[in-house]
Amino acid sequence: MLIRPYGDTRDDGVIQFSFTLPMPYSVKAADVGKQFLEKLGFHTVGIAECRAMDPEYTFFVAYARTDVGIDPDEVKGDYLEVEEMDFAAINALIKERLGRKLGVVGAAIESDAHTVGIDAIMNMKGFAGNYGLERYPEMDALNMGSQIPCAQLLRTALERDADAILVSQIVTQKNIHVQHLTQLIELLEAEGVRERFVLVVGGPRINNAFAKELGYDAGFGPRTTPLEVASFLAQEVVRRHEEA
Amino acid sequence: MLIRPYGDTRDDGVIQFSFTLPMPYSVKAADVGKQFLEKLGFHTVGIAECRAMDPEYTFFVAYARTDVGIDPDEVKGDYLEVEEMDFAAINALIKERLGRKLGVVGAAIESDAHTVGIDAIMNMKGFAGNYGLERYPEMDALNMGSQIPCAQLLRTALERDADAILVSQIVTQKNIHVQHLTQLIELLEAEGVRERFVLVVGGPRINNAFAKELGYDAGFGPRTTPLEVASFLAQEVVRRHEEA
Amino acid sequence: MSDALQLNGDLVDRARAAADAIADDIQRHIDEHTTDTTERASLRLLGITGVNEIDVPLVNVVVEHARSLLPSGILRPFVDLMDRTGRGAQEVAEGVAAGELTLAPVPPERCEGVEARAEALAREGVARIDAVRARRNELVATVGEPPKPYVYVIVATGNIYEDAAQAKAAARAGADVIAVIRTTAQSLLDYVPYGETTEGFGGTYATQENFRLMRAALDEVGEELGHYVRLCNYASGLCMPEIATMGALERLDMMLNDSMYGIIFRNINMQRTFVDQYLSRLINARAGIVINTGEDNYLTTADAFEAGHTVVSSDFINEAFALRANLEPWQIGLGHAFEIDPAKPDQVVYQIADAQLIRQLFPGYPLKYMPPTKYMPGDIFQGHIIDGMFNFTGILTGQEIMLLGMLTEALHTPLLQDRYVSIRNAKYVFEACRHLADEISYKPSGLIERRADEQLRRAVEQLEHVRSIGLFKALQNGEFADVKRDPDGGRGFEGVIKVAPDYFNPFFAALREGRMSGPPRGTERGETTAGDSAVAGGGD
Amino acid sequence: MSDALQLNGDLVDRARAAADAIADDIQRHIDEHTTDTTERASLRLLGITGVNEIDVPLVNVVVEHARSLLPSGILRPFVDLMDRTGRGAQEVAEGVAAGELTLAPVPPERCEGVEARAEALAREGVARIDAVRARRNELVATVGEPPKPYVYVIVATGNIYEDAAQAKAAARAGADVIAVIRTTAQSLLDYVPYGETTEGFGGTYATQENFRLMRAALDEVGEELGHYVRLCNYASGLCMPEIATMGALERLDMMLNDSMYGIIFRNINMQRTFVDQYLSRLINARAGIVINTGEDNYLTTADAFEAGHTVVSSDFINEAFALRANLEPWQIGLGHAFEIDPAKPDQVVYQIADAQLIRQLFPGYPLKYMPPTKYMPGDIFQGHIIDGMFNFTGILTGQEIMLLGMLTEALHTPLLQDRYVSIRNAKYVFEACRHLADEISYKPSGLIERRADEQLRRAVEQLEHVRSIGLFKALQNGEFADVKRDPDGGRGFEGVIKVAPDYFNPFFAALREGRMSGPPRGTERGETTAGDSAVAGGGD
Ligand code: B12
Ligand code: B12
Ligand SMILES: Cc1ncc(COP(=O)(O)O)c(C=O)c1O
Ligand SMILES: Cc1ncc(COP(=O)(O)O)c(C=O)c1O
Repeated sequence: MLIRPYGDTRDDGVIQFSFTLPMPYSVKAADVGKQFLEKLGFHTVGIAECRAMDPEYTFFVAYARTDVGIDPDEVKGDYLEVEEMDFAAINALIKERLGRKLGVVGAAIESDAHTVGIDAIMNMKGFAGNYGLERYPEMDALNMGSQIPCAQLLRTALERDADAILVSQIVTQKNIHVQHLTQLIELLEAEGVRERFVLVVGGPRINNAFAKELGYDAGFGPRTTPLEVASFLAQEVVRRHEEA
Repeated sequence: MLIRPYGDTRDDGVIQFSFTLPMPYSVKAADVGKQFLEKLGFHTVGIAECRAMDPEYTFFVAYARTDVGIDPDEVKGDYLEVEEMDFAAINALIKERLGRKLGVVGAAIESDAHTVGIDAIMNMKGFAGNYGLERYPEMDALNMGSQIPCAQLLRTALERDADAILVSQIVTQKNIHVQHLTQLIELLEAEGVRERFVLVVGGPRINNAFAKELGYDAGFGPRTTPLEVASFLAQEVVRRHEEA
Repeated sequence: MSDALQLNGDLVDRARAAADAIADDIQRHIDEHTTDTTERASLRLLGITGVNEIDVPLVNVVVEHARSLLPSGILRPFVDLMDRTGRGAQEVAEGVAAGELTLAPVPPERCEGVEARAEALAREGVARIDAVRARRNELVATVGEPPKPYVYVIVATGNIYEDAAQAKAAARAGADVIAVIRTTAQSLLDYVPYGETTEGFGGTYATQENFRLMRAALDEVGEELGHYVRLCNYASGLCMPEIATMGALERLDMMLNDSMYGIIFRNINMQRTFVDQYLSRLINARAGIVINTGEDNYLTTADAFEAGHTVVSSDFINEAFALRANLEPWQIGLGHAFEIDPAKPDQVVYQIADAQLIRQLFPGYPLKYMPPTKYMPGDIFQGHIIDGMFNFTGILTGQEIMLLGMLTEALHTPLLQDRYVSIRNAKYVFEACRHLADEISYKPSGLIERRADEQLRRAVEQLEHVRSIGLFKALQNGEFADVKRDPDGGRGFEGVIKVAPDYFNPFFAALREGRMSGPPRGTERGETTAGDSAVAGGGD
Repeated sequence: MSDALQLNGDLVDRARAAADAIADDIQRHIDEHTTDTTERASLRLLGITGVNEIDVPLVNVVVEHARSLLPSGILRPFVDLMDRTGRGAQEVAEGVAAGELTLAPVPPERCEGVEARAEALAREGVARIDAVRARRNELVATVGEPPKPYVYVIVATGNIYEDAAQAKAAARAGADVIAVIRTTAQSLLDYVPYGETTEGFGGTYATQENFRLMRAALDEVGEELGHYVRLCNYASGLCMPEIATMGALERLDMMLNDSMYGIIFRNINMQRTFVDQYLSRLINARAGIVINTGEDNYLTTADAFEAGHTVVSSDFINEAFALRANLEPWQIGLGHAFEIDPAKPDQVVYQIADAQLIRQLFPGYPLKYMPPTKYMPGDIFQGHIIDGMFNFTGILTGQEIMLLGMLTEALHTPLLQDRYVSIRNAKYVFEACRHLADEISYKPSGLIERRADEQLRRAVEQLEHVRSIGLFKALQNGEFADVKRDPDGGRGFEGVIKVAPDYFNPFFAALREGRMSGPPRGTERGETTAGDSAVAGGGD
């Protein structure tokens, strides 16, 4: 079933907008804003605010309606469906079915210096009240921190014979993260070791579908908890181990 | 020249959106929002917020880009170009060129009880530091107040042989103002007195083009000052007087 | 913080004395008059409902039919006709509407019996109200209470089903009180529309069926959330006591009920309004409903900085009328507002002074604090911040009923998401600043204390002046909200009737008799929604 | 409000004593070392600029070329070469770069003469800085000063021309300080890029030409607005003294300059950073530049509620280092931040305590107050309100440099309109609450005073502990920001050089000699933009 935005009345299609046009404010500025939104396909445009921000720019706040709808059932994607387990169950799974510690190496790579995200997943104290991977007795987790070159990350993962590599990418401006993430994949492939690792990426602008596209095994977005990641890693590593 | 919204970089086309979709939040909700904006013709969609507002509704905040531009020079409209005069000049104009007091009757019509707007224009104390029409010695201004039926307004205007009728319309929901404003025009026409009056409407959702479409002589929007209105009235009534 | 400002106790006493005298004076007028809607409300209290074939409510038909009998009250002849026909109230009303039955003066010999039966019926009517109140008490006790201040938002789609859906969403987002705004001109109708409605603009018709539908929706969501969700509607208008009756029967929890709002803002005749508000408030009092007064409105037409004291004096007047109508302090939600121009330097400092003054003048009263409206800009981001400072002032000064400002106030009645973001705004500010009031004190004789003192002084002056000229005259002079009204002008004047010496209406006594007292009590439940950590949102 | 909280003066004295001892200890290390960038900066102060054919700055080429001479300082051999060739500094550097000229140790007999000439050249170099400072004083005196607090916003497009356009728009909207954020990894470059740049991500390259372009843009808009608009950039990183030199010459007004930020957040070697910060601060001091320290960053990795005291102790340490580098209190913009989780009950109450404490501990210092960042949500409306409460806390506690929070903090570097709405937010809150601080006092021994006292106590404990183990060790333990660093690890360690007994660098003395004192003074101009009344916007 098609649905449309719900403002005041179901299906009214109301959307709120704000934007800046690089033009001086004038008596007709509001009409420019209105006709612009009409050109974009909206109707019943109400310009709520239209104000000179500066002699060269005009700021707009508007409400308008669309007749376009979307059917949520037709939106299909590569969503990660992890069966979330608890701390004890994860450790038990690794112990019983893998039979050794699960090795994890993580880092914020290349120019990215944001560690709070990867720390939240890996460090002892964890995040949102649940422990980080370092606390799992059945994991051997190393958080390398920030600005780690891809080559160094790989070297460490190989040295430690890790099962999984966790990468954090927070800065996404000018798609710098795509560049870094691709660089890592290419390195792994060039070295012929891509298949040796469960490769995971996370960050506020990451999702699973995007991660898959880039060649990663999974992607985690904002508000990820260590438990989700640990559940995924344990299940995936055990699965691969048993398949092999 | 075509211009596009200016977010971070000139011509990047960035627009901010917020809207509510009538669907439960789920892991794919962000994708539904993203694909919806793509269906509307936007690209580089970033879903900033996607949160259950309720089991049935999901709230979105997003940024996305458009490639559509608009040429402000091609936006033409029926803008009111009033040469703004000062208090003394307006009175002088009326005195010298009309030779009698300029009669004005104003009201918020029909179900509309909002008088602050019309009071700002007409009452002694005025608005934003400039006097209302009642203060002009060369005007004979009557503010009838709120909820005045069209018929009563017309009756009063005829009785006082007014030159201008000022109407305020603030409530616009379900286009109730269009209904009221049309009703007044039809009444004036039915009585054959449309041409006797300079007919003006004002309110926060009114502009000149819209007023003209409905058959009014001028329309005034938000932040109108009494001086603008007085300037227009004096010039327009004098013009008609001299043409007649 | 309840005595954070040093106020001059003498001035407070003088204000109350003057307000009392003003109200006593008007009360004499009230006691000497009845109105169409007072009589119609009395019939509704007997249980009469429904409309005729052209949608005129039966109570209007009956009162119209018996116009000549009204000076003595409709109830004596009506109950007499019930007696004579042996039919119930509803059947008699239908009979009258059908033209089958005719109301007639009651001969003296039947009076005593008829009056006794009418008194019994009045007690039954009041008992129905009591049962509803008892049900509220029970629900609050079992479902639980949300923490204060109450978060109050409006719905106004015109369609009661849409309103109900939106009200539920708002409650889930953290609203504690839902007010259904009436459609634009309803308050000027001299009857109450009937049945469920799905159209209206700027609001939804207030009908008994709509009340019932919304009540059911809120009970459902209250159960789900673990705290009682309150319902509010508007009594003020041409049918105050009738709507109050409907509210009492359908378990509304709050009603906008002002002794002067209709006069000033709806140009309803003042003689009419004072009479109407009296019965409507007696009913609200009985029903355990909290009233909200409308002083905030003054500051939309008059300047909030200059005329702030008129809010204070009007609050004293509304209090005096409310106490005369048997309302208990916990039921008297006096109104005030955050309407000083945000461009005024130190706006928030002055708003704190005003709000704190009113808080201290009316301890124990559930003050209703209205958000900025008149100066709200089209720039919703800026509006949202002004609302944030309103929320701050509210929590700092201990207001109990916070009407939330909407970032789109200048634009449209609230969208679903407008309420959501406003509630998030309020919940954050309330939690983040909850105990700030306990931590600070105001500098003696500082700007805040001086402003409060000046407001109080000016209010006393105004009240004593109004006492000397009488309230009718003051309204005529435009002393409230800069709006002038004629005692014989405005709508509904034709419905004001001087009562005859034998005027009879047992409800006035029945409503006062043996009433319950005190607010409903429940344990504080419902956690705050601010609890969900706001860590970096997003993800696409 | 400057002494609104009762603080324990003993604790304050103990904190300063410990910080002094900590800084003295490190100062010994500083005095015994030089670094590549210290030597390069000295060359820049002589007037050397430009790059070779592969874009390596000449100063880098020269220092690299003379690596073996560095323990005695580059200046003696360099000036000697100038003497010997009779060429100017720039020409000599070019000659060295071209491989034409070679630096060599100066034989003892020439030393005295060379040193005297080097001292004269150093005085000339410093005079150029003084001239720039005098120009600032003159401009501020003629153009005027904006009112406090300063509204500080960032630009970060990567393109200096785009940055300039946006900076002007921001200034017109009310910004008083414009900071140009450096491109993401610049602080890890061991050289300063050259020339104007139009590409960078997450920020724009800090180059001398970019500084100049932005300075010109801001002077232009300042003239237009009638108040001086300040320019800020970042010194911390691998080239602190060099960037400080560029800032001094291009009339920057503020620089982010922290004695430990590079160590903790950029993993720059600590031995290097302490040496670098010293010369960079001496230069900032001479240039009349206000430094901003980076304690706010601690609260992005450590929890603001738990670790708030580390900000306090670090502020004492930064103060001690700053005073040792000749900075005057009005130049020391100590950093702190509003980073307690907004979901924490009474968040604002605690933030007030923390901010007021720092205000009182450092009277006369232009505190730099950082907005919420880590907990900013994707919901921009909610984020805007959190920023509003930050603005409120800032004005209430008398902060002087307010970095404005952006409603899109969780999403992207600010859009043009993000700055605009944030500035409107701040201007409104500042004006609306401007004198609230004068009106209130804090309850003795209340939540606020107790929190402040506890923070101070914990800071003293930490400082005394750091004094006992030494700052190097404390950094190794991760005692600031939960980040651990190795004294011999991190970037730039290879550029730390133990000085020989004959180390010679006349700038250290020249920078201290006969300096001007005090801030620039101008009459407060520029009205507030909150002045435009916010009456109902809209119109379509
Ligand atoms: C803290 C912070 C910093 C700190 C970082 C300290 C540190 N050691 O981490 C400092 C001050 C150093 C910093 C610097 C910069 N920052 Co910064 N910073 C932030 C800030 C405020 C908070 C990030 C954060 O800690 N969030 C909290 C954590 C818990 O959330 P999270 O990272 O999303 O992580 C969660 C999930 O995403 C996921 N996750 C994340 N990683 C991983 C990895 C795996 C394997 C998995 C499974 C899950 C996962 O799980 C986590 C828990 O749920 C954000 C703004 C914001 N509010 O988001 C800006 C922000 C990220 N920074 C930004 C920028 C531009 C910079 C600079 C480049 C600015 C500059 N030019 O100087 C610098 C340079 C940094 C660099 N070289 O990378 C921009 C990025 C814009 C963009 N989209 O590209 C932001 C968005 C601010 C802004 N609006 O401009 N920053
Ligand atoms: C004050 C107010 C009231 C007061 C009015 C008191 C009074 N005597 O005026 C009271 C409390 C009574 C009221 C009631 C209602 N209100 Co009302 N009210 C407002 C409010 C807060 C401010 C309006 C105002 O005074 N603005 C200040 C003046 C100076 O601005 P202005 O009107 O735009 O006037 C300027 C220009 O437009 C122009 N102008 C205006 N008229 C004219 C005429 C001429 C001839 C000219 C030349 C120029 C001109 O010049 C003026 C000066 O620059 C607005 C929200 C807002 N912030 O705008 C809601 C608002 C207008 N109200 C609204 C509603 C829905 C109602 C009710 C219907 C609610 C209800 N169901 O009960 C009722 C019923 C009113 C009715 N029957 O009309 C909605 C309208 C939604 C819509 N777009 O349709 C608004 C937008 C609030 C909202 N967000 O829901 N309201
Ligand atoms: C006390 C009071 N009654 C009633 C109303 C609403 O009345 P109406 O339905 O006439 O708009 C208001 C609105 O502000 C009010 O304050
Ligand atoms: C003191 C200090 N210096 C420098 C920076 C920026 O450094 P970089 O350019 O390395 O991101 C910051 C950023 O927060 C800072 O606080």
